Parts: sequence; C-alpha cells; structure tokens
Amino acid sequence: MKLVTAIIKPHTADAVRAALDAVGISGLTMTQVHGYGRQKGHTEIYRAAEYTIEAVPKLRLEVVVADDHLEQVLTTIVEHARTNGGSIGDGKIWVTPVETLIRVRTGERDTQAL
Amino acid sequence: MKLVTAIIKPHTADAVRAALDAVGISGLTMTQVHGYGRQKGHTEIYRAAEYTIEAVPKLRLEVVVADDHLEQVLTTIVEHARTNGGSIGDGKIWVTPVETLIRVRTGERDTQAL
Amino acid sequence: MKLVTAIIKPHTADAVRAALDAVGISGLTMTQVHGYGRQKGHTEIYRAAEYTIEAVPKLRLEVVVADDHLEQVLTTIVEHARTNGGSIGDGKIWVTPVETLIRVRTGERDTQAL
Amino acid sequence: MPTDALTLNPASTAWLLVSAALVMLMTPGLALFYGGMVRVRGVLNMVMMSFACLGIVTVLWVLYGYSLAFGRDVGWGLIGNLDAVGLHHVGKDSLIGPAHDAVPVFAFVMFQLMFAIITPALISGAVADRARFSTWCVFVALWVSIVYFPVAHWVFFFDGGHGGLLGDRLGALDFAGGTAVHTNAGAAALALVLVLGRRRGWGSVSMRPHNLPLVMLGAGLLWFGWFGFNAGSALAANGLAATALLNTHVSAATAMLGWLAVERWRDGKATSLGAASGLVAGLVAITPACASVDVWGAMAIGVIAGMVCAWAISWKYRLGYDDALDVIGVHLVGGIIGSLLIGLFATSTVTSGASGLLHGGGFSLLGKQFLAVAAVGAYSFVLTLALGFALERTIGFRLTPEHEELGADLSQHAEAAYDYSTLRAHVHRLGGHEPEPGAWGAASAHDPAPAPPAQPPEEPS
Amino acid sequence: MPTDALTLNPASTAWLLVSAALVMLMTPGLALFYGGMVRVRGVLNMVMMSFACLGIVTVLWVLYGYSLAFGRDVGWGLIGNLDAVGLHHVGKDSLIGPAHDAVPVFAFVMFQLMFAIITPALISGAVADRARFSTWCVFVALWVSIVYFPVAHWVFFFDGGHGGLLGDRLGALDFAGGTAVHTNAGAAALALVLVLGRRRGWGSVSMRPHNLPLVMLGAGLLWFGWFGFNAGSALAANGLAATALLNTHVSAATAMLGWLAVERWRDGKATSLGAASGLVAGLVAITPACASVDVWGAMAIGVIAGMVCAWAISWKYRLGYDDALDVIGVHLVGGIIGSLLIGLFATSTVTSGASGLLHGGGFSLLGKQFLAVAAVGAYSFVLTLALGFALERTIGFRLTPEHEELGADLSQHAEAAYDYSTLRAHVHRLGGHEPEPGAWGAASAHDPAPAPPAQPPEEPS
Amino acid sequence: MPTDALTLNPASTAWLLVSAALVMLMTPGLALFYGGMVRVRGVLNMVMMSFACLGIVTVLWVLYGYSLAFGRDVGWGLIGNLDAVGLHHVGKDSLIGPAHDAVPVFAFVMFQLMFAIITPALISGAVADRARFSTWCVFVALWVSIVYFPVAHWVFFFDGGHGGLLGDRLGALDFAGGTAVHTNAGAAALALVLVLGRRRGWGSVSMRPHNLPLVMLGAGLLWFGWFGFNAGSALAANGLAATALLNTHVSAATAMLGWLAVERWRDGKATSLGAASGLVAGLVAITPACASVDVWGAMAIGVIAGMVCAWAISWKYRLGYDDALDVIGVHLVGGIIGSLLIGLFATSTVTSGASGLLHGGGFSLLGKQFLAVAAVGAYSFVLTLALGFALERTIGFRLTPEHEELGADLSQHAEAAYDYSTLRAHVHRLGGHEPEPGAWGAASAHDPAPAPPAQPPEEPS
Ligand SMILES: Nc1ncnc2c1ncn2[C@@H]1O[C@H](COP(=O)(O)OP(=O)(O)O)[C@@H](O)[C@H]1O
Ligand SMILES: Nc1ncnc2c1ncn2[C@@H]1O[C@H](COP(=O)(O)OP(=O)(O)O)[C@@H](O)[C@H]1O
Ligand SMILES: Nc1ncnc2c1ncn2[C@@H]1O[C@H](COP(=O)(O)OP(=O)(O)O)[C@@H](O)[C@H]1O
Repeated sequence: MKLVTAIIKPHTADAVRAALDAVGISGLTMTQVHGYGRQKGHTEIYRAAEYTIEAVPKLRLEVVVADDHLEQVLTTIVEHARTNGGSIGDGKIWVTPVETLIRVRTGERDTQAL
Repeated sequence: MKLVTAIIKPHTADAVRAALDAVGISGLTMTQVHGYGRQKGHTEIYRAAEYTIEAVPKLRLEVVVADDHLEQVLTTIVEHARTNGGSIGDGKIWVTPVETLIRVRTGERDTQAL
Repeated sequence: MKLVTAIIKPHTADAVRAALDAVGISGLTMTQVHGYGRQKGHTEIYRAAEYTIEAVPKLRLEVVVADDHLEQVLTTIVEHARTNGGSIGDGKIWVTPVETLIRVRTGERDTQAL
Repeated sequence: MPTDALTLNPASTAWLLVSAALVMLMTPGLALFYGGMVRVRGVLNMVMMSFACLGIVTVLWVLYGYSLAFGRDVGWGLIGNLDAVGLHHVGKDSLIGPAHDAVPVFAFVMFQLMFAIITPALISGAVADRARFSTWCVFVALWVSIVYFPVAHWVFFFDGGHGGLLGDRLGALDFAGGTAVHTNAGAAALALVLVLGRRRGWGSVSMRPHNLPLVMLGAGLLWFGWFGFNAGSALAANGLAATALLNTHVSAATAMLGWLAVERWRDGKATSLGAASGLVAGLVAITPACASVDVWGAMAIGVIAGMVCAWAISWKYRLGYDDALDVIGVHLVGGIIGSLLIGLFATSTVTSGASGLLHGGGFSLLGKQFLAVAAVGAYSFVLTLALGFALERTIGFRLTPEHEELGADLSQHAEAAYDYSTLRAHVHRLGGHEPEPGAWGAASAHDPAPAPPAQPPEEPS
Repeated sequence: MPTDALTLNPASTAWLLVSAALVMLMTPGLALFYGGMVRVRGVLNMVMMSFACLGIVTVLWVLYGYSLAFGRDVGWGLIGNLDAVGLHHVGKDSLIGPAHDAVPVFAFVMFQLMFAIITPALISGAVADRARFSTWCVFVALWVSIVYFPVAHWVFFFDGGHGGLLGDRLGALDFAGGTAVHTNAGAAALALVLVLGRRRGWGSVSMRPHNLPLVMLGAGLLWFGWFGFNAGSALAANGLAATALLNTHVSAATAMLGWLAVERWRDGKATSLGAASGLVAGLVAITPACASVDVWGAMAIGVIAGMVCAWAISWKYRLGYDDALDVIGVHLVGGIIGSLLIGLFATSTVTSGASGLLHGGGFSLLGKQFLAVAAVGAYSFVLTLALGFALERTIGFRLTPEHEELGADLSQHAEAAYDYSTLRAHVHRLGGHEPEPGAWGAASAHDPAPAPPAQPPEEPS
Repeated sequence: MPTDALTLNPASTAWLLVSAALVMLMTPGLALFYGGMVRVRGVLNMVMMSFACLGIVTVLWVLYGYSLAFGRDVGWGLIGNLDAVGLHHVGKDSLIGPAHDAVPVFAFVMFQLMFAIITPALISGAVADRARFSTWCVFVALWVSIVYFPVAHWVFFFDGGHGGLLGDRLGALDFAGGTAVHTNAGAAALALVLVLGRRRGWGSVSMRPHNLPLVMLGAGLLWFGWFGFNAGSALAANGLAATALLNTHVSAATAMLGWLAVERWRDGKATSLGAASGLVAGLVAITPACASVDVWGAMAIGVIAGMVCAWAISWKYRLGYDDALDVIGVHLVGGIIGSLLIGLFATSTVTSGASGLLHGGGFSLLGKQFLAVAAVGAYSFVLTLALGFALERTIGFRLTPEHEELGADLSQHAEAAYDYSTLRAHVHRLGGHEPEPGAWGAASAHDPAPAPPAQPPEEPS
C-alpha cells in the first residue's frame, strides 16, 4: 500500500475530492498547512510596519491507496489540482510506502481496511 | 523504527494518550485534521443556503516507535480509539518506515532519540 | 528521495527556513501541531477550575529532499532549531523514504519536481 | 394606573427613554458574556437563548404581562388585574408617576419590559449546552407568565399600600430587582440544573470558555447597561438617580477587586474571567440596594458580594451540580447578599425612610428583607422545578446525547459560530431550492462565471 | 431655519444629544454586523466601507449636505438652497424647532448627519467582497450628493407646506426614514449589484458568515442605536418618543419571531443569523411607521416584515443576482413594507392627523405612501445605476479577479483580520524605512536584545 | 463645593448621568481596542490593565481622589484640600454648578471619576506584553494619587479664580482633558517605555494585531463614549454641549481621513487599523478644543491631528523606543496638537471669552496653552519616570524573559484568550480541590455519567 500526500491550492480541494470519488477513492484526510516555495506570499501593513508573509495557505491531502490504484490516483490529483493549465504553486505530491493499514473500528488490516 | 500515524475521533485523544503513556510511549505529535470517508458530516443553513459539510473533525497522531514496540502501540491505539465497540468513523492507522530519527536537542539518533 | 519531517519550536521557524534557504532548499510545507513529550505544558484557571494543558504548540516542517542533500538538511535543521545549545522540547526530526515526487504544475517527477 | 392630573416631566422622560435603551442592551451583552464562556460548539445556542427572550417576552408583555405585573392589584398584593391587557386604554399621552414628575406610560412599559426580558435570559447560563432550543422557548413563555409577572407585581407595583405584597405592603426594599430579578433567576437556575442534570463529560473534559475577549465585552456592556437598570429605576433625573449610579459603579468596582483578591489568594492568579465575574456579582448585589445605602454601604456590599460569590462558585464541584456558567453562584448568591445587606446598611439619609441595623433601624428591615428573599426564592424554585420536570417529561427538555455531543449550535440551529478556515463546504440547496445551474450560468469551483462587467477569471493563487 | 423667538428645551436637547450618539453607534454596529457575515478574507474591507462613510459624509454634510437637505426649499420641494453651506450663520446658540420646544441647530445637524452616514453604509453589504475601496469612497461622496441629500430634503424637510416634496407637500408619512434611508439604500443596492455582478464562485463555493457572534453583536448594537434613530426623530422627550421607542422594540421582537418561524418551517431550524436578520427587518419596517401606529400596528408590521423578508432573501437564488448580505431582501423589501403598511395601520390617535385604511382613513394615505416609495425607489435606482456604470467604465469599480481571489482585505487594505497562529512573518520595513539594525541593537529572532532594565534573555519555550 | 442656594436642573442631570455612563463604556472600549492590537498571547492582560483601573481608581477616588482634585484649593492652585475625603458631607441632595443649572454632586463625582479611570488605562498600551500585572496595579494606585489627582485639580477645578493653577488661574483652555488626560497619559507612557524597555524580539518578529475587528469595535465604542466625554463636559444639555458634540464628531471623521490619506500616500494602502488610529487621534486632539472652536476649527484640528499622528507613530522605529500601541504617537502628540491649536483656532463666538491667534486674540492664549501643556507634560513625565524606576528596582515591573515568552496572558492570569480547538485539556483541580470522583459519579471522557433525567450516553461522533 502507498500513502499519497498532496499539497494543493485550497480552492481546488472540492474538485480533487470529487474526482477521487469518481475513481472510487472516498476516504482521505485533509490538513490546513502553509507552503513555502516558488509561489510568493503577500505583504501586510500595520501602522507603518510592513510584513512580508511568505507562507501561502495550502491544503495537504493524505490518501492511503492500494498499489494498483496508485497511478490512477496520482493522475487524478495532478489533473484536478492543476489551475489554468499549470500555475506556480499548484503543489506537490509525494508517495511513501505503507507497511500496515488498520481500520480502528474493526481492526481489519491492509487492503481490507481501505 | 516506524512512524505510526493514526486518525482518530477527537474526544478519544485523552484516553489514547493515557493508554500509550501506560505502555511507556509519552512522546507524540498531534494535528487537527479533517477526515472524509464513510462517516457523514453535517448540514448547516445560513439565510436559506444549505451547506453540506462533509469534513469531520479528526485528530492525527504521529508516534515514532521502535520496531519491537510497534504491535503494542497499534493494539493500544485501536483499543482506546474505538468507540462503543466500533463505530463508523473511528479512524485509520498506518505504519510507514522511518530511516532516521534525531533528537534536535542533543543530535542523538534513532532509538537513542526516542 | 527522502521526506524529512521536523517538529520544532515555533519561534525557531524563521531561522530554520533562512538556513535551509542558504543551502538551497526553498520549498517546504509547514503545519501547526501540538506536541507531547518531556517538555511540560502549562496550567490555566477558569473560575476555580484548574486545567493542565500538556500540549505544547509546535511547528511541523516537511521537506522532500534529494538523497545527497539529506545529511546537510538534517544538520542544518538541528543546528538552527536548537535553542540555548539544546533545551528540552527542541523537537524531533525523522526521515522516511519517498518513492515518487510530482510537481502538480508540470507533472514532472522526482528530482525534476524539486 | 395612568391618571389624568399628571404633568409630564420631560427630563425624567429623557432619562427613562435612555435607561430603557441601556437595559435593552444588557440582553445582547449578556448573550455575548454567556456566549464567550461556553465551548465553541455552543456559543450561538447560548446567544439565541437570550435573543429568544427578547422576542417572546416582548409579545407576552404587551398581551398580558404588563397588566399582570402593573395592573391594579386583585387582592393581597399577589397579582395585577387584566385592565391593561393588550395595553388597552394606554395611549401616547398617558402618564404615570408623581403628579409633577410623571413620565409616559409607554416609557414605563418599555423600561419594565426590559427587566422581564433579561430575567429569564439570566437563567440560560445555568443550562448551557444541553437544553433543546424549542423547549427553552416554551419554558420562557411559561416561566415569565407564572413566575416573573407575579413576582414583579409583588416587588415593583406600588399603589399607596394597596400594591404588591413584598414591596408596597410588606415594605421590603428592592430598588431595581435584587429579589424580583436576581434571586428569582438564580433560584430558577438551581431548579433547572436539577431538572436537566450535568453536561456530558462534566468534571472530566475541558469546558473552558472559548472566547474571553467576548466575555469581557459582554461584561463591559452589562456594566454600562446596568446604569440604566439601577439609576433608571429612579424614574427621574435627580439626586436619587445620581446616588444609584455612583453606588452601582462603586459596587461593581469593589466586587471586581474582591473577587480578584480571592483568586489571587486561592488560585495564585487574578484572572480576566474573575474580573468579569466579580463585577457582575457587584452589580447584582447592589441592584436592590443602590438607592438605600451610601457610598460606603455600596463599597461594603461590593467587597462582600465579590468575595462570597468567588467562593460560592466552587460549591458546585463539591455538591456535584453543573451550574454551567455560575448563575447560582453569582445571581442567586449575589441577589440574596444584596437584598439582605440592605437590612444592615440602609440609611435613612438615602432611603428617606427605613434604616438598616447598622444605622439604628433595628432588625425590622432585615426581617422584611429576609422574608422577601425567601418568598421569591422559594416560589421561583418550586414553580420552576415543577415546570421544568413537566417539560422534560412531556416534550423533552434535555438534548439527546447525540445532539449534545454534536454541539448545541449544529444540532439546534444548524450553524457553526466561526469559519476561519480555507476548507470549503459543498453548497447543497439555496433559498429552499436545489441550485439551478441556469441561474448562475456555468458557475463551478473551477470556472466561476463572472457576472458582467467583471473581467474573465484567472487563477491568481 | 434657525429663528430667534425660540426657547431651548433642555430635556429635548438632552434626548437629542443622546439620540445622535446612539445613531452614530449604529454605523460601527452595522460594520460589525456586515463584517461578521462575509468570509474571513473580506471582513476588514466590509468594516472599512462603513467607516469610510463616517469620514466622507461628515465632511460633505458640513460643506453643503446639510444645506441641500435642510436649507430653505428652492422650489417644488426638490432641494434646499445654499444658505447653510459650511454651516454658515449657525452658531452655538442657534435653535430650531417649535417655539417652546426648540433644540440647538448643531444638535439637529449632528442627528441628521448620522442618517446621512448610515444610508450609504447600508448599501455596502450588497457588494461585499468585490468593490475597489477607492472607487467605493468616490461612490459614497457622489451618491450622498446626488441621491441622499435631495431625497432627505423631499422626506425630512418641513416648512409649513413649503418644505420637501414627499413629506411636507404630499403628506406621505415617514417618521425616521423608511423611504429616505431604507428604500433608498435598498434600491441603490439593487442597482450596484447589477453593476458589479456576482462574486466569483457564487452558488458553487461556500460563502458562509465567518463570525456569527460578531453578527449578533452588530445586531445588538443596531437594535440599541435604532432607539435613537426612531424615538430620537421625535426631537423631544415626550409621549411620542416613548411611543416610537416601544413600537420600535415591539416590531424588532415580532419580526425576529416571524423570521424564525419561517426558517423553522422551511429549513427545519431557527438560526441565529435568522434572528439577527429578522430583528433588523423589523427595525427597518417600523422606521417610517413608529410614530403612526399603535402597538398592535407595530406588532403586525413586525410579523409581516419578518416573514416576508425571510422569504424575500431567497429570491436572489432564483433570479440569479448576488445581493451578498441581502440589502435588497431586508432594506428594500422591509422599507417598502413599512412605508406601505402605514397606509393600512396609521391611526390618528398616534399621528394626531392622518389615518390608514384599517382605521377609517380610506385609501388616501396608502396612495401617498405608495407614491413616496415609488419616487424614492425609482430615483435612487436610476441614479445609482448610472453612477455605478459610470464609475465602472471610468476608474473601475469591480476588483480584478486576482484581487478578489486574494481577498478584499489583503488586496485593498494590505491587512488580514485575524492572526491566531504561531507562525511568524518576516518584518520588512518599519515606519516607512528599512529596519536599521542599530536602532534596536542586535535584535534578531534568536537573540532579542532586551532593553534595559530587563534581564538577559533566555529561551524558555 | 456643594452649596445650598442651588436648583437642580433635571435635564442637565439627565445628560450628565448619560454622559457618565458613556465615558464608563470607553474604558472597556479601550480595553478591546488595545486588546485586539496585541498578539494573541497578551490580549487578556491588555484588557485587564484597563479593567484594573476601573477597580482601583474607583476606590481611591471615593477615598481621597475626588477631594484632592475637586476639594477647595489649599493654595497656589496646586491641590484640593481633604474636606471631601470619603465623600464626607456629600449627600444625595447635594448640588454643584451654576445657581439655576446645578446637578447632583454625585453625578459630577461619577462623571469625573470616569476621567480618572481612563487616563491610566490609556498608558497601558505603551507597555503591552511586558509588565507584571501586580506591579501595574500598584503603579496605577500610586500614579493617579501623585500625578492624575493633582493635575486634574490644576486643569478642571474652577472656583472663581481661586481654583486650579492652569485652568482657573492661568486661563489655559482645556474643556475635556487634552492636557489633564491625553498629554498626561502620553507623557507617562513615554516615561514607562523608557523604564520597561522594548519587547523581546521587537523589530525582528511579527507583532501584528491579532484581531482587527476587535480593534474596530473598540474604536467604535470609543467614538460613541467620547461624545459623553466631550459634550458631557458642558455639564448641561445646551448649545455648548451640542457644539462640543458636533465638533467632536467632525474632528474624529476628518482625522480618520487625514490618517488614511497619509497611509495611502506613504504605504500605498489605506488600512482599517489606520482608520481606527486616525479617528482616535482626532478625538484626542478635539478633546481640549471642542468647546472653543467652530466647526471649521474642528475640521482643521482633525485633519492636522490625523496627519501628524500618522507620521508621528513611525518615529519610534527611528528612535528605537517600543511604544507598543502608539500611546505617545497618538495621545501625547494628539493631546499637544489639540491643546496648542486652541491658541490658533479658539473663537469668542464659541468660548464667549478668549480668542486664538487666527481669530484676533493675539498670542496670549497660545502662550497659556503652551504653558499648560509643558507643565502637565513635564510633571507627568518626571514623576512617572521616578515612580516607574522605583517600582522596577523594588518589586520589579518588567516580566521575566520566561514569562514574556510564555505570554502575559498565561504567565500573569493563567488564561488563554481563545479556544477554538477540538483538543482537550486535562482537568486537574476544580473549585480549589482535587476532583472527587464521587461528586460526579464515574464521570470520565469515555463514560460520562449523565445526570438524571438524561438518557443513557451513546457515542455519536
Ligand atoms: N521540497 C519540498 N518539500 C515539501 N513541500 C514542498 C517542497 N517544495 C514545495 N513544497 C510545497 O509545494 C507548494 C508549491 O510549491 P512551489 O514551489 O510554490 O510551486 P511549484 O511546485 O508549482 O513549483 C509549496 O507551497 C509547498 O507547500
Ligand atoms: N484512504 C484513506 N486515506 C487516508 N485517510 C483515510 C482514508 N480512508 C479514511 N481515512 C480517514 O479515516 C477516517 C475514518 O474513515 P471512515 O471511512 O469515516 O470510517 P471507518 O474507517 O470506520 O470505515 C476518515 O475521516 C479519514 O480521516
Ligand atoms: N515518539 C515520538 N513520536 C512523534 N513525535 C514525538 C515523539 N516524541 C516527541 N515527539 C515530538 O517532539 C517534541 C519534543 O519532544 P520532547 O520529549 O518534549 O523533547 P526532547 O525531544 O527535547 O526530549 C514533542 O513535543 C513532540 O511533538
């Protein structure tokens, strides 16, 4: 099994989730994060003090998938998280190996737990 | 070493932590996350606009453990994160391999860093 | 490729980021988390009810790095996240293997995606 | 009671109009004071329990409440008659009050209505997070009808000795509602706490206030509005009103200091929640006494109320009742303290009449005060207990465990108080209809249709 | 209009001073009411749209606005002359009003100014999140000049039959601004919504209120301030003011209940946003009518306004216009309802003059009310539409998609409303200068230089 | 000074009672204004620094403060005698003021007390986040005793030429406290900033406001309350009060515009924090002048104050002092501007006496204004510096680095302002006792014992 972690722009989340749902992936976990990278942040001013906020709000998706679904999931996310045919800051996806997956409710393991 | 990531219901966190403490695991990291899956969210209404909130608030626990503690930790979490003998949305646990662990304070590595 | 996850004290974040930048790592993802461990939390009192807050606010850094940058990144983080030459609660760093990295914007993979 | 040979005093009228407005503001102030003190999942429900009173009690007051409270007494000082039902016979030129210092009846109706509104709202803090909102609304309507309206008549209706039982006939002093409002609400809170029981997880999970700046704001608005409550009760802009104003302020200030002193000594820290709680305790305690004592009396009442209430709020942990926001510890205890201390500190230089024990008036006044407190407290407690149990047994008063766990905001109002996040929700139905795509064109998250004359959308972030 | 043989009534003056203060508070109250209702990225911009009115309209009012609205009529009741430009000839002892019940002109100037401020502020809710702030400021200045000042003259300027067109000459009743303020602002809101179009993502992404306790606070402050708005319009502390006060309160309360009843029936839940919306609808509708109807009329107006507005706010989803915070559904609809219902419910016992249809006055008053509403609504809509399009075509009114997506707070004000986080921002420039290290020594995140006499820094956490 | 042959003016009394209430609200308003401006870890401490003044100053005022400030002068106009200690000899019927326009002494005591409360509260913003709360309380008590009470006597005590040094004897004009309140607080702030030094990390870490809607709310409440502050200082409901009211409003509005103009030009954006700051600067500057200038003078003062203060707040970055919330830049600078500009803009049509330079009064008034400002500023600065250092050296004034890093809320009050999270805290001790399991049965996070008559618990989510 694999853990797919995707950092995406917040406003693409609905579309990504809908697309994953369409390929049969309905379970996932989402975290609000701040990203740093090529995409620039913004400037704020408070009583003549200027702050450069480099962090950009992002969402972090975690999806555990069976090995044979991996490519499909990756393609789906890339496709729906991309904005305007690809803009700076659209995000990153990385895949890490999962040794065990457990469903707390039942104690089922691995693919049964999906 | 392994990284155990558990998505649990927020109100079970105290019990899970206490139980882990009892088996000698006192260090962990917790994140507020939103989960999607079988468990349904809720509906909100604002001036005649109805919103379906599919996200369910969850907590994400990360515990790095030595290999020989792994099973005990998994069992402990499953046992204490389960509600009413197992309800939908009780959560997931996954295990990923950790190649190195470092304690920032000392620079110690791997099991010494636990 | 490796995923470096570091749990650090929030007020060291600027310095850690600057130092990583200096060694050529400008992309990373940050999450607000709560840590439990040796470092103690604090006490709050509301109308005669005393609460022990064991959670300590931390930041969680995620950096995907090429294998040959790994050691440098680890050293850099350790060096700049350490406070007063090492205090309790300075944090942990762990390394997990990454099988694939994708840049959403372009679909590029692995080192090209960095 | 509008009579004919009265002359309007425009200055008193101005002050009464302002006072009514000030007291009105107390209910939203209370809503925020309470709302900040609950967990994040119950704040709107807490606020709504107060706003519901603004709606329901207003209607009942116009229908029959004013008449029951301030209509001519039907006998024994127990309740008013129905002459003023629907504010019948009252017109814009109707006056009430002393011959040359009268005010429009409508101003008086409005001023007293504000008291009728905030009294049930005060109760709500005790049952935070676990009452069904619809049952709460029914409770408010019934409670003011059978408890508040009669009690207001007992205490506030004066008619030359033929008025209310406790004020006009017995001669107990309650200038602005230490018995009718605070003892009354506090005793009712105690009853409801017994009816509804403890919140799930009480004593084991954190129930800390979710927004203390909101609590401080609420406390500030209460302090401000209370000037209308107490000094406005003079129904005139004179020295008595000024005395009530100063005493009210002094008691709030000293009670705050008293509460903070207890906290500092007991808990090691003086807290902002303690400051807010203390000042409210001082305001509660001076309410009946503000026109009976001098400034030293006000100081004494403030310090005593602040310290005793700071101590009283911890009883619940020992006795095991979940008075969520300490309505009993602050309003019942504070109301009783203030009402009884009149028996000690009242001075004829202020009351132009009765004196308390410490000013040579003997035990007589103290006895009357005790009777008044006991009568109001017992009546309110017993009727509220009966009413509460009746509602719980019939339509159900306590939330189901599912609804309580989900939170009163979501389960009772389908709302969440805050949304600071960048996560999005799926829109399901708008204005009672499934969204019609045609209505806003091809609008979607990815391709929002800009209305003319907006420029074509791009993806900036 | 200051004349000489007038005597100051100090009580009326006191009440008018207070009323002016109360109405002033409504604009910050509105700012928070609106601010809480938008998404987190637009709250400050929403607030600033109201505060800008406090600045801009004040200056214009002193310069020429007061004169245009309340200067002697130039003919046909259309606009005032320029005699009072710059408040010329008005001094601290100038009086205005009935012979023995006059008030200082400055108090009247101030009171009426508050109406001129809040009217454009009301409009802002309709165009939340998508208007350029600088263009908004220009819009406000032009809009009050060509729309509000004339309309206020039509409605509020009385001069023995030689005053304003709709009030003094036609005889339409509008005590405190159902036409001049609410119909006016609502019609302008409709025009601006057509000019600016929908927010990006409207109908597909969540636009839920980000802070409902803030909305409730704003609603509470509005309710409080509205007492000054309506009862203050009596310009005297008398029975009429008391009547207006009570009617205002009753209408707010019943409209809140009416709105909640619709929600309960239609959506299954009574919401806090519904309560806030309903009470505002009731306040809007009673504004013109508060000194024309009895308490039963106020109740009827409240219930009708609450229920109709609750239903009206869902039209936008069907018709596809994005009236973001329902200025049309609440202020236009509510203003029209209140103004027309005077034609039904007005009673000579309160008006000391005209009666409505249900009190035997025939259709005459109803006709006048209809004319007044139509005139104000049409005038405001047409001029606002023209003004809005002119601004959009010239200096640009709508935010660029980039700025809208970034949020109006960041793009228009370089600010974010809240910072609860532990993340840090890099400080770039301070006080208009690059930070000079020398200025604060070796200050850095890791080695903050404590100023004497502070102890040497350590790293505690 | 209560004398016998006075007649109460009820209208003036009504206005004074209301004004006292309005000024009271300013202190909670200030608490929120300041509280929103600090980082999230210090908001409650900021709020408590203001609320502490409400408690402490009230007690001292009754004990001896009123007597020192408004007791008969002991000579040279420096301080009042002790005749009114403990409000001795003052009763509910005691009057003060002009023969036929007197008000209750208690109303005056209360009104002036509000000034004494807010003055030290103003200082607190300068030392945000780094003062020990207990030392702050001691500081407030000593500071009002040795600085505020005498200075109030100098400026506000009139006794036919035998009153206070600066007002009654010298003839400097300060209607509502430009010197006694704002210059005074601002100079004290400067002194305390020197005593306490900079916050840790100043200039390198982000110290942006954590809650700007709270700041805007505070600013709105300040604006509202300031009407009582300035117009209430007329002590009568007359044309002078109306003039003060209008001038106050106009200055706030124009100063806000002035500040925003500077921001727009210097920083590129007009910010909401700038609007809030600007309006406060305008209110500060008009405070001494509101009953000395006409509306054009008020406009000029507003614009000048807004622009100069907007520029003044950036000095600190160049000079390296950490005036956290710009008390110096707004209150010291604004107070001086307003006090001096009286010397230019005062007009006899408003003052019924002295005129300023631009209205033909020559340099005389300007000179007096300068003297008054210098005297108050110097006195306050020197004594505060001495007092501050004395406290720092003895009981310690500055937080330890550990406490500062932890945040003033947690370290000084054991509280955190907000809890929006779903994380839970372990309950340790309740009501001063270890939790007794028996008290709430087998209550635990997993098996909460529902109190009867609640249904058995289930796990819904
Ligand atoms: N090396 C990295 N490790 C972890 N997260 C990264 C890394 N580089 C970028 N990210 C995340 O991906 C987001 C997008 O990256 P960015 O460089 O802005 O754009 P792009 O990927 O289009 O070149 C960042 O905001 C950050 O959250
Ligand atoms: N494939 C997945 N990858 C990551 N997280 C998941 C996945 N499936 C479920 N989750 C997480 O687990 C939580 C519980 O899953 P859910 O399907 O609701 O219940 P259950 O596990 O009891 O069947 C979800 O809210 C989500 O946070
Ligand atoms: N086993 C673990 N797994 C995951 N995170 C951990 C673990 N142990 C500690 N942490 C994280 O590291 C932080 C610092 O750990 P702590 O024990 O307080 O100090 P130190 O690492 O200096 O001994 C904790 O707050 C927690 O976030």
